Amino acid sequence: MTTTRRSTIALAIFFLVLSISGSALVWAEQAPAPAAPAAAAPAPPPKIDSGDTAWLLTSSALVLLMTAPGLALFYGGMVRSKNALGTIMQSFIILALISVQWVLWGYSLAFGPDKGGIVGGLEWIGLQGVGLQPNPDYGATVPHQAYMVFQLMFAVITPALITGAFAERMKFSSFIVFTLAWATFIYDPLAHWVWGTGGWLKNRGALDFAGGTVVHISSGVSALAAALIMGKRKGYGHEPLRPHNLPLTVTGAALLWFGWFGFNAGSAISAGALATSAFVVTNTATAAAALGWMFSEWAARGKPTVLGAASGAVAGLVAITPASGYVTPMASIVIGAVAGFLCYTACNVKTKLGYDDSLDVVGVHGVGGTWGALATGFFATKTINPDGGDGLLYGNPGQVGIQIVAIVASWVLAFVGTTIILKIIDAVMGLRVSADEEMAGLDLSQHSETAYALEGQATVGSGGR
Amino acid sequence: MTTTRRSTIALAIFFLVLSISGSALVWAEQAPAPAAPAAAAPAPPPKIDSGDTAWLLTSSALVLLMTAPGLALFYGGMVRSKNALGTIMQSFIILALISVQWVLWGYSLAFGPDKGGIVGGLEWIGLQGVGLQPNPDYGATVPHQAYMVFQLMFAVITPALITGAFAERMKFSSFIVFTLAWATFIYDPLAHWVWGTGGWLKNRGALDFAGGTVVHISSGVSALAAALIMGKRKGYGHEPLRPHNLPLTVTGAALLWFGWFGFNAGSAISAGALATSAFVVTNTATAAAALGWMFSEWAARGKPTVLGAASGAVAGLVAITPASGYVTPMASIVIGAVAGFLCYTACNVKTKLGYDDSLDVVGVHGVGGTWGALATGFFATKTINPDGGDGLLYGNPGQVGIQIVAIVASWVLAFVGTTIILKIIDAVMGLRVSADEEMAGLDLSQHSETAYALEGQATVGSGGR
Amino acid sequence: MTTTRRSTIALAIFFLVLSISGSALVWAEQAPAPAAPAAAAPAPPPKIDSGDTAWLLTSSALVLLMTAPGLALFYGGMVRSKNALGTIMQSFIILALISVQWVLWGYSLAFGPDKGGIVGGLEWIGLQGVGLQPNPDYGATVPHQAYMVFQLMFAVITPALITGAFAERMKFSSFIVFTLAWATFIYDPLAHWVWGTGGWLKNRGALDFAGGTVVHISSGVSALAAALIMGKRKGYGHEPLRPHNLPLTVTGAALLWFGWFGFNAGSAISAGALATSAFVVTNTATAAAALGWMFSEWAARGKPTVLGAASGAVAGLVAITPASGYVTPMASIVIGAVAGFLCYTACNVKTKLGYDDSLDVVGVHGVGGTWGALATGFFATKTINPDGGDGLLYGNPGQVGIQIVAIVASWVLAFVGTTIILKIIDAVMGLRVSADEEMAGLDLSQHSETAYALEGQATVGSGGR
Amino acid sequence: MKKIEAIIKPFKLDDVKEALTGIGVIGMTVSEVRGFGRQKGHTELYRGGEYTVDFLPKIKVEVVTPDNLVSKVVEVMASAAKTGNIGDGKIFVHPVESAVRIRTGERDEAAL
Amino acid sequence: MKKIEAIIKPFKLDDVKEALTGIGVIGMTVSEVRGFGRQKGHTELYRGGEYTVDFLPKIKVEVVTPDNLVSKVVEVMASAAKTGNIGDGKIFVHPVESAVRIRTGERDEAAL
Amino acid sequence: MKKIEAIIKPFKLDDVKEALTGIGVIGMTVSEVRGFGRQKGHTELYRGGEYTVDFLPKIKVEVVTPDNLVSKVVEVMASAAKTGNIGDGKIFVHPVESAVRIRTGERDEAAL
Ligand SMILES: Nc1ncnc2c1ncn2[C@@H]1O[C@H](COP(=O)(O)OP(=O)(O)O)[C@@H](O)[C@H]1O
Ligand SMILES: Nc1ncnc2c1ncn2[C@@H]1O[C@H](COP(=O)(O)OP(=O)(O)O)[C@@H](O)[C@H]1O
Ligand SMILES: Nc1ncnc2c1ncn2[C@@H]1O[C@H](COP(=O)(O)OP(=O)(O)O)[C@@H](O)[C@H]1O
Repeated sequence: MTTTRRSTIALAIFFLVLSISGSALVWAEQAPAPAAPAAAAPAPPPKIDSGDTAWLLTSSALVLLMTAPGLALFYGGMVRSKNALGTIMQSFIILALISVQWVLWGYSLAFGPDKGGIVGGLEWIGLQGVGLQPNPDYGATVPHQAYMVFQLMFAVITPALITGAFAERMKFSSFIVFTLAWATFIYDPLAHWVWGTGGWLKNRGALDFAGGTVVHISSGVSALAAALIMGKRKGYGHEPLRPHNLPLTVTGAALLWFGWFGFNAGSAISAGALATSAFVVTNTATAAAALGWMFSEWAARGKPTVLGAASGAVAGLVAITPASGYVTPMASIVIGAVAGFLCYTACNVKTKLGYDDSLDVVGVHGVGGTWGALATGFFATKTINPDGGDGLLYGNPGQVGIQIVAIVASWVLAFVGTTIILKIIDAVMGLRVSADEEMAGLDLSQHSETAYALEGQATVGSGGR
Repeated sequence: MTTTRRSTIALAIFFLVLSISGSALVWAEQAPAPAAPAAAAPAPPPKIDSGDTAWLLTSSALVLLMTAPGLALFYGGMVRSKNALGTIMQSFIILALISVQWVLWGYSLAFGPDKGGIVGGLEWIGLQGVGLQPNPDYGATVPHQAYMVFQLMFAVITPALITGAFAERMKFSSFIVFTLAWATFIYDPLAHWVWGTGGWLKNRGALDFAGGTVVHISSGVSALAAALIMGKRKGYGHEPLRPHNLPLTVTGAALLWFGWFGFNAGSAISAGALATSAFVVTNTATAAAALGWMFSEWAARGKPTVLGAASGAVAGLVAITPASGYVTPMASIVIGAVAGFLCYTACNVKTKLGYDDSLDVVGVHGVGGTWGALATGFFATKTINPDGGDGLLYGNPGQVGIQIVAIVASWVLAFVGTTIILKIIDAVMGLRVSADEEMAGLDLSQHSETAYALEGQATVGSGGR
Repeated sequence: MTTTRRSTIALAIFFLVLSISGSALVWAEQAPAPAAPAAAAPAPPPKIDSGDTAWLLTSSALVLLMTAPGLALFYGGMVRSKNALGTIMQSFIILALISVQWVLWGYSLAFGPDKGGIVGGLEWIGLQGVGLQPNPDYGATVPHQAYMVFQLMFAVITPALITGAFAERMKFSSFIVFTLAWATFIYDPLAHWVWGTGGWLKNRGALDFAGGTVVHISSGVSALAAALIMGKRKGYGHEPLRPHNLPLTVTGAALLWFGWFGFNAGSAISAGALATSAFVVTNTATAAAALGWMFSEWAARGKPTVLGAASGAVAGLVAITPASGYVTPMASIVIGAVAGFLCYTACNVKTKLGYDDSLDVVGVHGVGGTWGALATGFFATKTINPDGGDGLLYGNPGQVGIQIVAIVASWVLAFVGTTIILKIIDAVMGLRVSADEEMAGLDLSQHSETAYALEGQATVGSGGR
Repeated sequence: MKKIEAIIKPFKLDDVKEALTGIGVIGMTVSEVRGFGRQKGHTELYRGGEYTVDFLPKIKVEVVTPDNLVSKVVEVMASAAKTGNIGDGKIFVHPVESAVRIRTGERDEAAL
Repeated sequence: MKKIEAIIKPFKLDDVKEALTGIGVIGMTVSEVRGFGRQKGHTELYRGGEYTVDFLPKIKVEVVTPDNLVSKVVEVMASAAKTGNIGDGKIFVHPVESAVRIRTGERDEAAL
Repeated sequence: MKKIEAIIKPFKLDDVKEALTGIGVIGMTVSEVRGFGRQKGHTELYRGGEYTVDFLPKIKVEVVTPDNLVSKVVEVMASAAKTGNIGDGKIFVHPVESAVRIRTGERDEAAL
């Protein structure tokens, strides 16, 4: 069969990459053994702090939880039951794919030695030179690999966010290729621009504490490109394409809230005042945004929905992300409440514009991330973080300009890059499942599974092993 | 429409409060900018410890998880499917509401400068003066805001616990008003009595490590008042009002167990011997209580139920809470096993008394919390916590007396206060949904949503966007 | 009724044990009060580190989460809906049972003063002498009880893993007896052999960082014995015994991944370079294994399944466990990818061999654990962990031999021990539910409950309280 | 023999069952169905979207009875299921030609 | 009166409902069923196992109508439910002897 | 044509399906129902409460066949579904007036 053949080739390539890079590097690493004993006898200056490391590892685990099961459930509950597993799978397998991509080449591209402010070099491929001693550029009190694995989790969740835009209709094989290409050509460079030592946006002073541009604008804008290119789901506009299991969705939203403490407060790369401040404003903005969305909807349509409250919370988490290390709790209420209202409005506008961004990645991450990046330019204050900057409201209007540059740059890279990647994949192997497969659902057509067999198994199957 | 109009007003009020307090305070905070640089150059005495801070932030996140998704699922699985979302929503939106209430005025009322032992002053409103340096009264090695946000999570879960008493029949708008009033007039003062510097129960030496009185008695007793005032659900006593999704309930119980380590061991406000001891006794008591309930039910009815084991675990968590910083592991087995048996019995007695405390908040939190507060008076020992006290079994019968004072005071405040609040709301806007709405379920009537569309979506909907 | 009578006896025994040991020990502990004040005034040498303690407590909580809800959902979703609760209950109640068993006698048997390399003595029964100061043998910077409770979580999950082998057919009462016996006679001694000070395998230099032999080989091989002795489920081979709720299963797998960071990185018993390294290789191996399984299945059967990817992740977690403190990230890719392929193959081979290991405990834990223990002998390197050892690829072929000794010893103890225990229980009280009970499902027959009442409650019940 | 098929509101099932057992009916089969009729449905909200759900949950009760009991059963069902509000449902009577009790092989009225 | 019972593909329900209301049918009852027929099922994979699922999801639509409308209803249903592919389903016509509207007690055609 | 409707124990569906295909039946429709009858239900426990559940899960199998096959089908179903224990279920035979295959428009016996 075609599928089998193509997948076998995929497999072959995969294991080839693995064995080459893997075995080669095991030995490459073994070679500089003289360097490694340094791990046992650390040079005096950068000293690992157990509290900071504990918090960074905890945070890394929390961010992993955001993708799976957090996002997997948040999205999985919102699709129709015939696509439940396929949707969950996209988040889950991105976790696997990017975890390998990142240690092999992703981290090097994003954080490796700077090449012209645009991208990291390949010197750190296979984590060569990324050891267990602190790298003061990225965290003076934690092992370099701890920083690496924390950043890995960000690289994982970002493409996972995009999957909401093309839910219920993308071919699994094309999706895998897209994910690897997107991570390599869009995420890794953008992370370098903003966070990498020498990155051009970092050098300009753009403030993005935990990923407003790198994570949310990039995913939200890529989602827009994807929704436009992929086209609408069958039945869009006349069939009710409604969520099949909202308790899963709310569970996912709550896990996102929980995990986001790692995302934002973990971005302090230490466990002290800054992490605490980020923790507090994250919680406050999220709460205000949940209320903002809920009350907006209540006023506009007469009912406060549960999905609305959950979506509002996510919108607040998104918006506070870039600001979380720079603003006061009171500012975070404003950032959150506005985010709730704005993103609610954006989701309504979408319905009028007519593109099918199935799970509202544009309305939540694109709009919320842009608002957050901008709001950072308004509300940032050095009283919270002396290493940050002051915003418009603290007498520095220039920061808004810098933020706008960062926003525009991210929009352009994400939109153009995603469009190119998807067009190429479409030409080579196609993006969408066939009409019949879409009707049957991703679970059956892509994975030969069904999500639920809740009652009377006897009616649904037959035949043995 | 009435709903729309009323909600618009609600919204207006909400944003008014936000904008006034919000904007006002952003500037208020900006003003004492000279004070803030202190954050950058801390005074020598109180030094932030990264390990303690890491643990406190982790614990705060864990306690958030207890409310959502923990309690949301625990309760959400126990109601009928037509009320699943409405029930989950109550926990979720309390998290949003109280997160804002607490930073605006709640923390100040509870922990602000003491006014006569009864309540905290308004000096800390909008977190003015609650900064990133330690406040030695509440935690000498962690940022003051870290303590604040940890306590926030307690303020969130307490009213969420009450929702089990009036499940499946309360109007959502009335519920929101109730939550805000209850938090402000009952929770905040009670927290001050027991934990606030200068609180009268604290001054008397009442021992409540993590919230036996403040959290569990207050919620359990308020639940009793609420169940009596709200009346029974339609169909109570002849229709089977049985749980619709017990796997969710067990998941919720397990998440409560997990998160409760933050609740109890986090209450040490440091990561050392005391936190470890609290962690160990929490786990042991919970286990013993799960067994205690299960074996009691097995003996009494011939079958050990899964819901029974899960409920027993929660009963054990409740009972060990006040004692968790003061008792030995062996004592915790006794506290837990007795809790399992007592709370099982209480749930059976309820059926005979005939009030409809739908999800047994009285039987679990009221009875369990009271037992725990009392047991603390028996089993506390200074060998575990020199800052605590000795109980009856360690030669200090007086402690039991003090505990009884605290128990009675909490019972009275919670019962009388809740009754007054509910009566007023009932008079002003009504408490219960209409009979038709109750029949249709909260999901549809309050939120215009349904929880599940697990199969054949086509049969359940029609019409487009 | 027989059930009631038997259970009452069980209850009696349980409370007897509790009251004797419990009360006795409360006083026993009270007696050496002079020793306890030491807690307040610690001797200078071993100093508690707050960061290490924070990480160990966090890790303990994470490992608890692995069992419930992690494993409970992973397994619970894979059975038919009529057994969902019964399956979830097995994990949940093991958590309760072993939590009590461990503090009463389990920890003492496993880690207490060595008796001939075979087992720990009873000196630490009821945690006597296991205090809040560090025990340098097991962790020089954390309270001894923190180490104890971390190890408790391992003792909990190991028997829970076995339950997958006899899913859908074991009597609940017999299951409880089995669990207690298995923990006492197999787990506790084996943990002593490998990790206890003086244990004979530890003395020989067997490397098992976080439980390849103690946890995975022991559970996987016991599962094999159990599957053989219990026999096949009714309908095996002609009815479709397929998973009833795969979203639960994937959620469980993701929670396992999340919690496993505590399992492996927590096993460093400190928050620094070693924990970081363990964290990184755990994540990498898991990802590679998920891909390994998925691509193997895709190539072999033409479709990549979601259950396959989730199973692969678990296989990777299993395989990296023993190696996690000793190997490089590149080695972990190889270990993981091979584990995914091997365990996938093992699950297919099972179908041919014909025993009914219902949820593939042998194929995943037995095979994966054995591979991991072996791989440790290949890939271990002192550059990662100077306290570990070098493996074959680092010039020390002897390590492979030592690993094989440990593997064989674990296989023999687990297989022989489990067989004996099950045969005795079968003779005394029977192992399997009756044919009618199996048909009705464990939920109804063992617990008088049903998992779901998702729609039209009216149709499924009647009668009141 | 006839099959009497009633489409009723779900919360009325218990009353109907009791009314039927009250007149000696000892067997029935019920299932969950969705009804479309004069009773209007409800609206659901989902972010930007609004759906009208016009299929409402109903219960179908099927009872096969000897001819002589038909009118009694219909009457009893109708009164037990009645709330007087729109959407109470319908009762239909169908002919049945024969019946078998699987366990014993008994036929027709003896099979009921 | 007759009961017209159609077994259709699930995604065709909306079309069928609209076609029926288009010709003035104002009531119907639908339920989820599984069909076995010429249309072949699919395979599911589960670790070591492979299952053939040959019962496919279908929707049953039941409409009771006066005799004179039967052929119209059948025709309209058949054309609305048709895709031309295997598995489109069947329409069966059954006799109905009487009908009652529970709310009012109206009988037979007045009850529809 | 007749419609043969069997209410059976769920785990017997496979046997019944195989028996039917064995005698050349190539189509059938099944659904999940709940049955109330002589077979007694079970008790469920829920904290302070105890419920009796007396509707038990059953499967309804519907097969429309030409008249000449009816007795064969009934016989085969009855023997395949039999365990000999209470609750095995019933088989009812109903008249069917016409049938249509939606895909082709074929009528009556040709439609089956
Ligand atoms: N012609 C019909 N054929 C089959 N079922 C019908 C028909 N008309 C109504 N029903 C069923 O009866 C239910 C109640 O009908 P409806 O018109 O809403 O109210 P009422 O019973 O008060 O007239 C519908 O939901 C539907 O299930
Ligand atoms: N003899 C029958 N009795 C009852 N239902 C049938 C019968 N034959 C087919 N069906 C139903 O009709 C559906 C479609 O039939 P199938 O043979 O697959 O295709 P087609 O309708 O194109 O002939 C089946 O899934 C089944 O539900
Ligand atoms: N009069 C009836 N009308 C419709 N269905 C019936 C009737 N009597 C029994 N049934 C169905 O048949 C099933 C089995 O009947 P029951 O009396 O329990 O046992 P048995 O089939 O052995 O007589 C019931 O669960 C119910 O679904």
